[in-house]
Amino acid sequence: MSNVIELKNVDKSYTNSGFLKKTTCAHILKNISLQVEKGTTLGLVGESGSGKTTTTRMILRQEKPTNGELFYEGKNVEELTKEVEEEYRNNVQVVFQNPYSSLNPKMRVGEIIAEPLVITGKYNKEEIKKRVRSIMEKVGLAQDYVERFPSEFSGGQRQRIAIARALIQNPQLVILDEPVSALDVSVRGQIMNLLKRVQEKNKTTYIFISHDIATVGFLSDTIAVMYFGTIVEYGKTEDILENLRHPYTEMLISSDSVRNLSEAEEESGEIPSHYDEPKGCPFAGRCKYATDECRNVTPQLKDIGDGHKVACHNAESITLKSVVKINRRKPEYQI
Amino acid sequence: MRYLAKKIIEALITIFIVTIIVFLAIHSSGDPINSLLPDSATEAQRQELTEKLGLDRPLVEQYGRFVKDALSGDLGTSYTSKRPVLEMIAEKLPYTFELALVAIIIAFIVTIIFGSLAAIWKNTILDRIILAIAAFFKASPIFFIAILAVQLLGVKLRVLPVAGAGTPLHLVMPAGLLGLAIASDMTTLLRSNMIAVLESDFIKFGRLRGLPEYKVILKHALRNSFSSVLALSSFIFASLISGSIVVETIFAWPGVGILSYNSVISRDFPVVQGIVLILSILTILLSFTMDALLAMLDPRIRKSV
Amino acid sequence: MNILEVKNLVSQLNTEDGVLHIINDVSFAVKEDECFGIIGESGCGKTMTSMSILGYSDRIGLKAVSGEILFKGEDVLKFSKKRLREYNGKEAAIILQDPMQALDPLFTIKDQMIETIRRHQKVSKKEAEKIMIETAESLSVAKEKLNCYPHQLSGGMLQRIVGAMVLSCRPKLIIADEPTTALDVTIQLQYLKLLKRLQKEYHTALIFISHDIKVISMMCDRIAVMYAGEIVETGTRDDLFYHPKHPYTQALFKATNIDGNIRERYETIDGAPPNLKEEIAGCPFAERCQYATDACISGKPEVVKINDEHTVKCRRIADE
Amino acid sequence: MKKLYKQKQVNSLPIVSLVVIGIFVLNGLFGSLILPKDPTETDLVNKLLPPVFFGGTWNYPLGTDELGRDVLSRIIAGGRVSLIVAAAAIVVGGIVGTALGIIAGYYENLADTIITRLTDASLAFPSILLALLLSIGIGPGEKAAIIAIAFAMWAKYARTVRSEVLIIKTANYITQAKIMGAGDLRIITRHILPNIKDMIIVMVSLEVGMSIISEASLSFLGLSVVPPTPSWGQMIADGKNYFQNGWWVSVFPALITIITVLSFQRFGNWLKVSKGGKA
Repeated sequence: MSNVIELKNVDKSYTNSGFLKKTTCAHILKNISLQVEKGTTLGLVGESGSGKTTTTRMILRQEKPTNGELFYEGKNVEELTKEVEEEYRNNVQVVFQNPYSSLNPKMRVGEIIAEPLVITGKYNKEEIKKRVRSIMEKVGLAQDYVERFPSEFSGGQRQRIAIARALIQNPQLVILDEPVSALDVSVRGQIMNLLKRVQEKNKTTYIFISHDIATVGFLSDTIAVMYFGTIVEYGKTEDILENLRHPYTEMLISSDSVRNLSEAEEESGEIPSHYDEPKGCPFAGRCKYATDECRNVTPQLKDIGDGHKVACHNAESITLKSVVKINRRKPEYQI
Repeated sequence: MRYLAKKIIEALITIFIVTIIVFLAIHSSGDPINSLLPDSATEAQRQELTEKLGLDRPLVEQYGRFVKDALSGDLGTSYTSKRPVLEMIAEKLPYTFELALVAIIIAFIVTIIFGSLAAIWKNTILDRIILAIAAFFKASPIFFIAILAVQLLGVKLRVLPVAGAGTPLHLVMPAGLLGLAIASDMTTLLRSNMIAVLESDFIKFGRLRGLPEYKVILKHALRNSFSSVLALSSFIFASLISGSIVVETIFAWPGVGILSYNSVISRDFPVVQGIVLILSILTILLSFTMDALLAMLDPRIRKSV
Repeated sequence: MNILEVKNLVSQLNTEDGVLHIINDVSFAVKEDECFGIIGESGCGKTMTSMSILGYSDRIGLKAVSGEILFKGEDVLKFSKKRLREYNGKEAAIILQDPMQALDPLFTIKDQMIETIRRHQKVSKKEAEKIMIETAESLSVAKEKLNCYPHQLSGGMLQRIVGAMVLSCRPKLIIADEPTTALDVTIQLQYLKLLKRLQKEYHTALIFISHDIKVISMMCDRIAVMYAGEIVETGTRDDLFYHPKHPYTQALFKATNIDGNIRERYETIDGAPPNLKEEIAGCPFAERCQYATDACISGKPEVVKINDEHTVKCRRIADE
Repeated sequence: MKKLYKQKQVNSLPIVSLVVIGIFVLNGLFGSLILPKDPTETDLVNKLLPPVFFGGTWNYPLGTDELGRDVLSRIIAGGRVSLIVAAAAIVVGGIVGTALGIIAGYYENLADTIITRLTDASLAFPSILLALLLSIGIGPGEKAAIIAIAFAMWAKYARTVRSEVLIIKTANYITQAKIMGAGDLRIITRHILPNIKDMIIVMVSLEVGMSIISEASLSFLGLSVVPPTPSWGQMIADGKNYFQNGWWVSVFPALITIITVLSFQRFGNWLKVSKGGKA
């Protein structure tokens, strides 16, 4: 049971030293601990300001944690040797949300997909051509697209090109940062099925990030729900979706599933600002089960049964309603 | 407020760099002495002048002295007229200032009117005419237009005085021409900015709220597009200063420009050095005021830095 | 009584690379204080239809070839410029998708709201301020927020302010063009409930446009499904929710995984929407439809009435 | 106000401008070979002869100036200095300016602040002012003019390129390249340069016009080419006091300057429209 990636008590805060006004310090990530097993998918669910993007930038080594460590296959990322560093770079790829800005408009599709191989410099021209053709075929792109420019493709096809680029080196871990949020509903399914098929075939590990819990549930084996820079609930997908324990997870799920509006609350509040952080639990302001304890003491993530962790004082006492069922066996949708 | 403080510091650093450029440019020929004295000067005269001007001491020390003097207002004395440089410049500066100010006002008025007209009636004949005129003004050297204007208005029609200062009439041609020259750049800039602004969502929402067209254009579209023109104004003010030197020479406008022209001919290098210093500082101050104006217009900038 | 009737509207958009057939024979009606939904994927012409209803089509180069848009009996397409200015904001208004872009960044919220109120109601500044604060309160927008600039507020708050701005002039018809797409999911629900309550309270008709079937099913009493510039099915929410007839509507429900349950595989609709350069002879969904026959491809299907509210434009249903 | 829909602007190749640019370049390079007369040889006898269609002779098609020198050959010779200045402006301004702009925009650290301050300083320093100084320092002449113009030019390129790079840097495909381990050099050459190439070409064509005008202004003030060798600006300046009975001395060089600059600008705008579309 080897973890491809592991984060231990990672914090991240930005301090902008005020020239005239006082220095302000924004704690974007607070005590994040996460791990992803080989061949599985970790779902990261959260809205704007939850810190999910910063976490991915950290795993992609674009940001340094303020404290806490990041491990790649058990080894601390800071002490990696040169070769392992190289291996890390080839083994961790990313697919971004916006299909229109993740492809260089002035490069041909063939060059874009081949770029990871070209950068390593270990492959000759023939080898690259062959691998590009095979990966394009695997993601459902016609061969004659190689010479075309990205501007000639629809959102869905562009995302396939980005996926082909990410998979061409058969990486161990692919981070999917909201890959389908910008796509139309009909195209969204095609990309999700493609990602699932790829994982089943070459055991690629995914970190799937989205604000939409249903799409995350489709691919993920374990889910971490993030709110305001902390993990509020973590567990297997079944635990999170079917017997959820944190009020924010309930709010996320209920916001997404269809029911008449009468049950929704008009006053479910807003995400606090990083510059005047509320005391105690960040969600207290919006939580209908909030008690005084919630408003003063910040709840820590504690295990409430075989890996299902929650950061909420009265996790056991409140009963939360789940509206989602998981029937992976039943593929057909009956109207 | 922080934004302005940051801008002040930036302006100071820029002025500091300008003093270095000025100093190096003057000393670029290694030995300014022979450019100051006629070739026939004897070795003794040459020696004496070198000591007096302290040109034999190491460059850095000369620069030190130059800055110290400049700060204390002593820009050296003019060779030809033996008067302190600062005094000569101070005498002439108000004229140049007046010329530049009127030119800017004219430029702003022309730009706002024609820039918006061209943007509103995009791709129509009116738009093409305005663009053609602007392109013509941009393409033709300012002094040629000045010569034409002098012939036409001054000599043939005798409508406007051709040289010197005094009555406001004297100001019309030089400031007008200078204003038009700057306006040509700014008009095309404002037009493209405004076209983009007119296609933005808040203009669409403004119109769909039923706001009258004149309010949508004058209040919302113009203010947004004008603030982006201000942001690029530093290019424009450089052309303002160089333009004013040319215009002053043609119209014999008793400003700093014509002084610099004459002192180049008479090889009076402290005066030139002083004028260049003051003019570039003037340019920096001008673009600084534009930044300040921009900060007033656009709240996002005020708070951001 | 119907406040709005769109009759056989056909419009074309002139762009750099030719003429696009954006709206092909669209007809629907909206009752007094009803919430009417228009669902469709990107490029199906739903936003263009809303622009035509608001008389803004001229500005974006959209020309109505035939058909009419009757707002309380008056054809909007024939409105004079003066009449349009009365109509916009006073009788029909719009809430745009991205609140961050919808307000002028250089002016305070208060400034822009007073501007709108005084445009349509001849009231003093004091009077206008009272209306502003009162409407803002009904959308739970705190008074001190009104003095801020748009860039200082969150998306959710801005969208409520836009709502208040629109409602302050008591329009008869509001078009909400994907108002919650740019908001966070948890804020989205709040805004929808607020909009629904106010729609009833202010007795305005609401046309809700979205690509997300879940959002539309929550909000709207009657829904029209749009595809490639044509309305393929209209009906009450329950008609469409429980027994959708048109193959595209069914595929859309399946693809959206409407009950949120996690399945083995996503249902997808193969192929892509047609490009709108040429006129489409038959049914636009023909190439992607599993039941398509030659008849579907050659001739336009005519509208079939299932019950007085539920109509479908599909040949297969017609033959049943 | 009936808004005309964006019909397809007829975007044909501006042949006239290309022809003019061609003549300008060829004349600058080989003009001196085909000079009808020696531009500096004075001939006081037929001083201020009008151009051929205004009573002049074919011997001096564009007439002569106040010293009897042939206007046509002086224009041809004058073209040389304008071409040199234009070329220098492109080479120095374009290449140096763009390089510094990219470094400032891409690295956004100390290098950026230094370069930005330098750009601000040199922007506050119109070419005329520098030429004034240089004329004292190294004396007036071509060298002083070229340095002055190039010095002002590089700042314009640097600032525009820097702001463009700052925008492109935020695009995902740059972050994607970094994640894939691409070195800074590769990112700049493969990702940033191709995306600002079009903008630079357009800017070069517009700035060439500007540099020709600046040179003309400098030579008008006597800060550029030393008198015997002809330059357009100098000719216009000389002609100004004989305008009454020798208008052609100023008008023809001015017309040539304007036509050349206009055709560069027209070519630049055409590039902008046709190139801009493809991105």
